[in-house]
Amino acid sequence: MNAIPSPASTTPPWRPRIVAFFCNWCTYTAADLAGVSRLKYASNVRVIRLMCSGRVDPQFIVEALVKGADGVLIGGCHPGDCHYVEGNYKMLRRFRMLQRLLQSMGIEPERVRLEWISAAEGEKVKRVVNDLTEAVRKLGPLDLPQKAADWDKELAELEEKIQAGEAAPAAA
Amino acid sequence: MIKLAINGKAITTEPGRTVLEVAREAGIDIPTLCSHESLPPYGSCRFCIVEVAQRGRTRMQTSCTLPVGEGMEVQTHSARVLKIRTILVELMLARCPESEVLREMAREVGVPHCRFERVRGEKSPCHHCKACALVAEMPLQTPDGLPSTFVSRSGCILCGMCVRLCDDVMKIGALGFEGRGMRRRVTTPFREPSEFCITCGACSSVCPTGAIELLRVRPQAPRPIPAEFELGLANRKPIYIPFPQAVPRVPVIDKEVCVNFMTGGCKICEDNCQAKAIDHGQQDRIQEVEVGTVIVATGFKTVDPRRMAYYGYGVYPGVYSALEVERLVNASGPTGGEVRLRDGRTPKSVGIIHCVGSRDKKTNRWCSRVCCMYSLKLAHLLLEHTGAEIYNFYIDMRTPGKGYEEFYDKLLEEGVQFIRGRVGEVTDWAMTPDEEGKLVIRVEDTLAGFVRRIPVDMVVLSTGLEPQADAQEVRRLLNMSCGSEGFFLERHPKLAPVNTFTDGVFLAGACQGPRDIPDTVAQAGAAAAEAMVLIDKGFTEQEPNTAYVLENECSGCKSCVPLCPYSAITFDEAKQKAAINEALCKGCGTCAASCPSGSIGQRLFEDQEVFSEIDGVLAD
Amino acid sequence: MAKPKVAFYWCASCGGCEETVVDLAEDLLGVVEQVDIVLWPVAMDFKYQAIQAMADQSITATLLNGAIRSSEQEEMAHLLRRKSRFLIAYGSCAVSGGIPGLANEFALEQILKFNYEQAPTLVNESRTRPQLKFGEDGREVSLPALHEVVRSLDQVVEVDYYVPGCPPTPKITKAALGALLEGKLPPKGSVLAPDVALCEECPRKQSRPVDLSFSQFKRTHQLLANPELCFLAQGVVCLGPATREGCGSQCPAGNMPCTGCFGPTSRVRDQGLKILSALCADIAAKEESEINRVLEGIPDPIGTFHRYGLAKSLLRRKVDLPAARDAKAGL
Amino acid sequence: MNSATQQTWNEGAARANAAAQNQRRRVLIEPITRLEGHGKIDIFLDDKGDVERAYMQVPELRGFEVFCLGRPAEEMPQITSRICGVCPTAHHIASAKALDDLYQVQPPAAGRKIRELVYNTFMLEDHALHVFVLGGPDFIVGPEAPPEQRNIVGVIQKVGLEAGKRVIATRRRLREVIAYFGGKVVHPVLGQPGGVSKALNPKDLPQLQQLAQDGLDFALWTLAVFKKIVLANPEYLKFIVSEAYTHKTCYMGMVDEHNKVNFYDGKIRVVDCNGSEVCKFAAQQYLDYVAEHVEPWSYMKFTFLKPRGWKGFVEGPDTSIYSVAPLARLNAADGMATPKAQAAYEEFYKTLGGKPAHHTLANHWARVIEMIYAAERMHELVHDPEITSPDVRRLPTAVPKAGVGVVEAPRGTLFHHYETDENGLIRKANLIVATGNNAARIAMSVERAAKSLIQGGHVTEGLLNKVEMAFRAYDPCLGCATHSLPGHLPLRVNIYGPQRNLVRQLVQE
Repeated sequence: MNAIPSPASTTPPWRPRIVAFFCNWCTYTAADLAGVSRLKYASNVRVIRLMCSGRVDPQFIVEALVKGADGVLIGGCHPGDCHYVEGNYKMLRRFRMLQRLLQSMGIEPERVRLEWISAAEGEKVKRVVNDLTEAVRKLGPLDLPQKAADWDKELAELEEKIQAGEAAPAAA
Repeated sequence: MIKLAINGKAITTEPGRTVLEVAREAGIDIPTLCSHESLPPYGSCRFCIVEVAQRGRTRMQTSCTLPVGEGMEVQTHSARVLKIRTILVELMLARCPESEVLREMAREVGVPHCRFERVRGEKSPCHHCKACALVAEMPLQTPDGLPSTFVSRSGCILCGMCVRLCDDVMKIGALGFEGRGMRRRVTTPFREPSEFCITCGACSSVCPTGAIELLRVRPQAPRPIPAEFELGLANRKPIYIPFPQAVPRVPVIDKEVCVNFMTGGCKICEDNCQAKAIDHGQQDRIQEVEVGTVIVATGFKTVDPRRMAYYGYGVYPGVYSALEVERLVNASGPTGGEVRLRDGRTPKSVGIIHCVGSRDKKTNRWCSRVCCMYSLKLAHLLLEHTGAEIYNFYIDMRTPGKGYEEFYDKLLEEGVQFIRGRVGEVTDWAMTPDEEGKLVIRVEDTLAGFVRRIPVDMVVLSTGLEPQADAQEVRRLLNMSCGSEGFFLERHPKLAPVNTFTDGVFLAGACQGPRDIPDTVAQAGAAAAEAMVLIDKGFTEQEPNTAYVLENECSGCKSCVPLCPYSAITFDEAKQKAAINEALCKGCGTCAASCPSGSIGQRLFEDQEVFSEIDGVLAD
Repeated sequence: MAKPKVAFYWCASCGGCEETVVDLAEDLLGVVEQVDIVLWPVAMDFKYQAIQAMADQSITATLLNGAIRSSEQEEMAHLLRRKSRFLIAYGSCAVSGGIPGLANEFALEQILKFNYEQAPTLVNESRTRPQLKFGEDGREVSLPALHEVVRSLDQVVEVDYYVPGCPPTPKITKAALGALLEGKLPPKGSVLAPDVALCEECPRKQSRPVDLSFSQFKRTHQLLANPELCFLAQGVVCLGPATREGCGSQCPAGNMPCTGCFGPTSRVRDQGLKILSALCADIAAKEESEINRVLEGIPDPIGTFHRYGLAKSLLRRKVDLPAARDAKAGL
Repeated sequence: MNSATQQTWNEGAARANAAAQNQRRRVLIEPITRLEGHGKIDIFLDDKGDVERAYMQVPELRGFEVFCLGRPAEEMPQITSRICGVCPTAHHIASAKALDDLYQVQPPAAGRKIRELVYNTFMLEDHALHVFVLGGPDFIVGPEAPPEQRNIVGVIQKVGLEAGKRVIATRRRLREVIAYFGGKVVHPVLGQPGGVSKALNPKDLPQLQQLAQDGLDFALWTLAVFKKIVLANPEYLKFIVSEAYTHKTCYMGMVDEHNKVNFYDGKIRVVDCNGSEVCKFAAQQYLDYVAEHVEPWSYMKFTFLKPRGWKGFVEGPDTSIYSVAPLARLNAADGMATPKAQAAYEEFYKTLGGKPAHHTLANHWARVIEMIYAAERMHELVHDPEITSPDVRRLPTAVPKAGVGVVEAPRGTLFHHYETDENGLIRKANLIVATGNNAARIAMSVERAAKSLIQGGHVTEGLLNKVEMAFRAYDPCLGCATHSLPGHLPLRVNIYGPQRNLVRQLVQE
């Protein structure tokens, strides 16, 4: 149902917005590497550095979506390589459950991705970011702020009435 | 103490020793064929017989079995002794007329020829002793098909040393005696090739007359042990010193091949070690050492040239890896610095192929940095040692070090040939007569602009550097990162080149990336200095981004406790709240993300801060 | 001087909150003596105009329970907001949408469709549906329209204080009223309940091992719960760690786990996501397949983690549902 | 509660209600306060000013059946109890029974008995509330009495302060029992497939036995009061049996194997207006007998007997409309399972001239009789040696598919019907709440009252109370969501003239 961009985003043409939470020790460094290696990847991603993927609170992911992100990427160290022993596993477990929850809340699981990217894999950062951007582009905008606004339209009517100061018993 | 005299020479010694030992110590030579330091005295050859006078009585006795006694007067070369030895020699010679050892002895004791030689000629007067008949039965040479240790009359003097060594010392027992009297012989059970024999060679090495042909005891060639350090260009013994400059310079025992570890026997080396330093009982031990800092200098390994089949390594004996050549030209190497090919020839022309397993998409993409220079060095040495025609096949010459370029010029002057181009293949397929019996290097000379075939006797592959095979385990062990090529990753290429992502762990040398000795030494110094700083300070700096518990808000649900990989979170029974030990906390923030009541914060990464970041990045 | 005026009001609620107010018993009387109840529809009738005629802010405090689901409720919320100095969201529904908020996982149309077309007991060939305006030879009767979205009170009007719980206990109700009357009020927007999770006061707290990790989650009907042992230690999902205390851990007393009706602490934005984070991170498994197997034990994440707070959760509502039904279409 | 506090309670109560009355006097209209549970009546007059049509509207709709989808079945007792905060126990237990059926597991004796104990406790407590605080005052104080006295205060004045104390204290103690087993009294948590979550600690038993005794005394006393005040008064009796409050419909109620009234378990029995059995079925068969009809002017659906089909709002021998709640239960049964209740039962019909009784207002009396039964049943249960057994639950093993649970809620038969997948996740849920069963008859009662009371366009204040009585006798809990606590069911009446213009709007007082 997201295929058509919501009316709000007619001009300028919609570009997917992706918030990325990267582990300081691997993916963040890899993103750096991608940079110094002059690897081009989609500019849609906005990176937030955390010390470990284990620090990624599901609240962060959902908040990002609610605040207008069309997709979220979490980058952690490969299994067994976590700088903090097992933070990445902890994230993995949360992530699996979160995906179930998001799905039942109508958010396509493709929008939120957890990837293992080591400090050396600047190439992979590029690939993953581009993939995700493409996937999100296909899904179309999520644009939850707009949705929330639409939901609350049903309140607007009364608001106006109250502004007009003629609030009267609705029924009869 | 016991006093005695040998040949009039007064000697004082402790009791329990044999006259033979004492005499030898005193520098008096008593001939013998059957004594061995690893074997108890046996007195089978009787050569060591001496004349002993004690308490007015004299008697003849074998000195190897005779314990010293108070007031003994020993004559080792008295007329009587010599007479008996002469007869002994004659008799043995009669049995083994061709034994070099015996003939030598015969000369010594002044026996021109053996009186019993005539036994085989029919002329001599017969004493009807029948001995001749029995002796005649014995074949002079070993008949084929029988085990060699069915020793011919000509070889074995029945001293039995081989049997005793194999049995008592080696604890194998592949040999034994057969028959009695004149028919007595050394052989394997049932005269069959022995299954127990491990071809250790002890028997043949100990045989005084060299009568034992090992291969006949068991028809299986003894397995040579290639010397690792010599890259198989030479062999070594089960007990050996790894390499000349080894520190500490002590021998090691190769458990895989040492007889003692197979049969529990031998230990001949222990017997020979004056210092009694050898202990076969030693066990491998894992020692745990607590340290504050670790310097990782696990080095590199060279590319296995077999990966590049087209260079024919392992196929053509004439193809060597640079390291092998390094040994060949080395004075302490297998050939003592003499450059000889595997077939013994001295090469008249040598081709050195650069960038083998470097700068190559098919193998490793990186430049190994050291190959150019060591190739030049080898070229120089080979020229020096052999005066051969030397060709270098290079892609680019990389001589950035101090004095390196000058060295390169020097070689050009010395007349070493440099051909720019990656070698296509090495083959022994000759197209012209002058290529016959040579290795042909096919290469496109990119300067001349055409493909050349260059016949050489010797090909040297300048193999590149790559990470150790177990680099990944080491990395995990020390919680480091690796670059894509597998070399350990420094924290920052410019600002923290010897640091890793783990505090207190530093890098030195080629484990971090290809580098030559000067660079490595310099880097090692840097790493050591970094380590010293830490050691001197005596403490590590705390990560600023540690987590903390809001004590009043914590409900003590214990959710966080099992999540901490460093056990930094404990449950304070008294307060019934969680508590974080900031010294142990490494600041991953997993607990903060998981505290169900939001009562754990992480400095620098507070929820609020992250939420604001989210707002920020989505602002536009 | 005149007694402070207090109003009780209810929107989309079950009446349990009102029961609780009544269960105050003596305490209620204490209140009655000190205040002047100007509005309590369950207890006494009143005039809409009477309220409307009052000067703004003239009601000291209004305790409003129930979620906001129709224009009338919305309107009353606005009116009372205007007339009250303190508007207090009373009970889970007003605080965070409560159980009715679970409807935010479904479209209103689906609810109507089921009720008037699909219910197994239904006999309705003509597919008749209630009409907002129904006329029968000139006689016209009307029904109020329903909102698509179930809302917590503060999603409609500004709320000064919150009293959580489904229902709130007489104890915290009394405390809240007390605070109001004595004017000992915490900062605006506070929840009038302890800001610590339930575990603190839970009698089973001691029995949870410190090294607990989950190899499976059991559903309540799959085990005979040990009445002494921490539910999490028994592998049963309990929202206690993520839920405010103040209820006196009644459910554990009834040998059932906490389901989170007191809502999150002030430091948590989304109670459900937080407990999810805590529980799942502590799963023992490392293999994906194994992890998934363990997660099977929680087949209904929303109903489990957001039972009382879906309307107020970060996502509020299933995002791919229609924003609003076309009013003209009626029902 | 000591007498001193009771003292303050009563004084306070008096003040509270006085305050309420002051409010009332100023009341003109009431806005729709509760979407769920608000009653609204639109009356249309013809040219003669007589009632042409009266619409009894319930502008409420619950989404429970839908938002239960996908939830684990074992959570249903707790989720569905949120349908009503006044009778959560009814929904809770009905749901638990549906789970027994779903998982094909029968509770062990103790589990079953604890459920029944809790349930009867609840019935007693809830009925008491209605008799003394909600519907009862109409009679105890009197239909003609001024409204401001028709409430608990009026009751106390009439029956005495002690009585008032007793009502409050007893109700309070009974609620504590529910809390003991259910953790919470509002939205309890004890119900589980195959039993209950918590056993009865033997050391608490004496307390319960005492309470059961007091409860029984209380119930009997209530009957005495009712007799003394209501039945002794021929005016009232005449009023009760008056035509305005009589409907000949079918009656539904749950009965045990001897066709005696049972709240917790048994078969559903329906009798027609002549008292002959129309059908008797197990919960699982309810789909064959119960159907719902939709009217475009109300959110509430009107249930009727499926075999007979919907015939409109008509009465008589072959009507498909049936009613539930106390009167219906008594009509549908052959008697009460306990002696004292049985005695009261017999007297009931003797006085009203035989079975079945069609007088809506007789519900109040029937309610008192049920209180006695509930109390007696409690008494039996707390003296049952099995009740303290720790074995209160049996773990389900069967693969769940579908389950139906039925109980007799205070306000009538309550159906919970779930279908799940093999993991026990709800695929379909259908709930028929007590008042839904009564909806049709309530609508009829209201119209009847309106028609018989409004003539020539002459509308009096008294009208409203009369209408309301027709209404309140059912103790309606519309959609079982709202239930007027010490007050009245909010009700507004709009009266439209022939020109369809709103000529009068009244609010019940």
